[in-house]
Amino acid sequence: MIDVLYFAWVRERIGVPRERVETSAATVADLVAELVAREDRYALAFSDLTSLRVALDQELSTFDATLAGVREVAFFPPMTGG
Amino acid sequence: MIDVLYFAWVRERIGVPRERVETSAATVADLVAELVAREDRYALAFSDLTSLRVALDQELSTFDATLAGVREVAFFPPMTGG
Amino acid sequence: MRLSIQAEPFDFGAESASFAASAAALGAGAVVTFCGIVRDNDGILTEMQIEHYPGMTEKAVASMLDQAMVRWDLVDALVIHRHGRLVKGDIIMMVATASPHRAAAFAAADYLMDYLKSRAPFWKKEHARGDAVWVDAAPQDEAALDRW
Amino acid sequence: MRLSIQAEPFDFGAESASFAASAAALGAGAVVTFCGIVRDNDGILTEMQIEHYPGMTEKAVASMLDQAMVRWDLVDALVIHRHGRLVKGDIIMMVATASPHRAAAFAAADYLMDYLKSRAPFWKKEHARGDAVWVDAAPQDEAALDRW
Repeated sequence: MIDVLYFAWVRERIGVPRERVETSAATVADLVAELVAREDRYALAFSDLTSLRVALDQELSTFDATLAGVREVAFFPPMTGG
Repeated sequence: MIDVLYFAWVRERIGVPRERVETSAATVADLVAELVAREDRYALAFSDLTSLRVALDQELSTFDATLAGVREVAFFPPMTGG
Repeated sequence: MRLSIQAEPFDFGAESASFAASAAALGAGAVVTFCGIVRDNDGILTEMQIEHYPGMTEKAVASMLDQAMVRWDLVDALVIHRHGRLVKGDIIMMVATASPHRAAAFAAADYLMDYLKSRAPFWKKEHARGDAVWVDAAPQDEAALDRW
Repeated sequence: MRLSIQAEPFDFGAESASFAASAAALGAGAVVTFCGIVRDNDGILTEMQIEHYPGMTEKAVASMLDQAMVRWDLVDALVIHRHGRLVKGDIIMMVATASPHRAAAFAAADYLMDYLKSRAPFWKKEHARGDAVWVDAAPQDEAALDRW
């Protein structure tokens, strides 16, 4: 089980800010593939990975990163702070 | 007649903050030569022109500049504002 | 060194003054501050909503502050960043840096702003005329990181 | 745009706050401020005296402000600079710049500081242990002007 969080328009497209996901995905990309296969709202949210960022346990990471030992995955668009 | 002003250690070496000088010097350098010839305190203040700056009518200028039409000449060390 | 991620407004003047006073006591000769303000380019903005990622935001900003403190040997540094609802003219956030000399204070504040823009998990949404649009990241903001 | 060359202390926090508030009303999205503080490297400074050239100072600083306003298309800019007697920890001067975007506000404040350092007619004298020494201009301050 892993906590998956969504922010900004990713959250809006998926419809929830966070959920617990039962997965044996080895990498972030594998997890995304599992989610996309579930429902259209995930396919919509993940249609263009170049416009998405991912954080693993609150550190920026990449889609090819391993999920081994990770408790929290977050997906969001490029940040617009400041 | 021209007003000549001195600031910082130039003022201290010459001993006055300003004076009116009767001169027919054509350039700043000519004026400096006249002053240096007057008294040791001027020679001391003007001993190294590379460490001095000059302003003509309150605009930074150079030692080869003409004094034609100039009413106020100021001599001072490199500025240390901010 | 202090950071605050908060929904409440803050007093830019009072924060600047107390930062400068404490920096002075610590031997700083130069203080730089930055504040970001909600703009309304088209005169139609009703509000801005800033979402953030609680937990990660604090970690990311603390890491930027640590980097800046070490890299420029700062005397002190501060980040305050609001989230939630803001309106035109509101102060969104501020950065302050203190150093013996001005070049380090300027560079560190500039660096913190570049990183806050593109690496701290905040997202702005602009509400105008019944529409709400997520602000796109600007390509030049990402490119700005290459300066460091 | 405002400049003040004055002997009296000024309130950096209040000046920062009012500058940011008026800049916000004028559509600025970014405000940068700088303040310079009297340091005491060796723990022996009794006072600093700042001499200036009344008349030329105002003209020189006004010209720098004009240049910065035009070059970076600023919304507003401010310089306050003290002269006379100051002691350790006193705020000597401040600069503030306001612009729609942060890059211009940073560049303009940095530019103003470089020019104030080396082209505004101020001279600092440090008094310590009965000695009084005119501060030498730093070669890097002159070199910094080549950036612009």
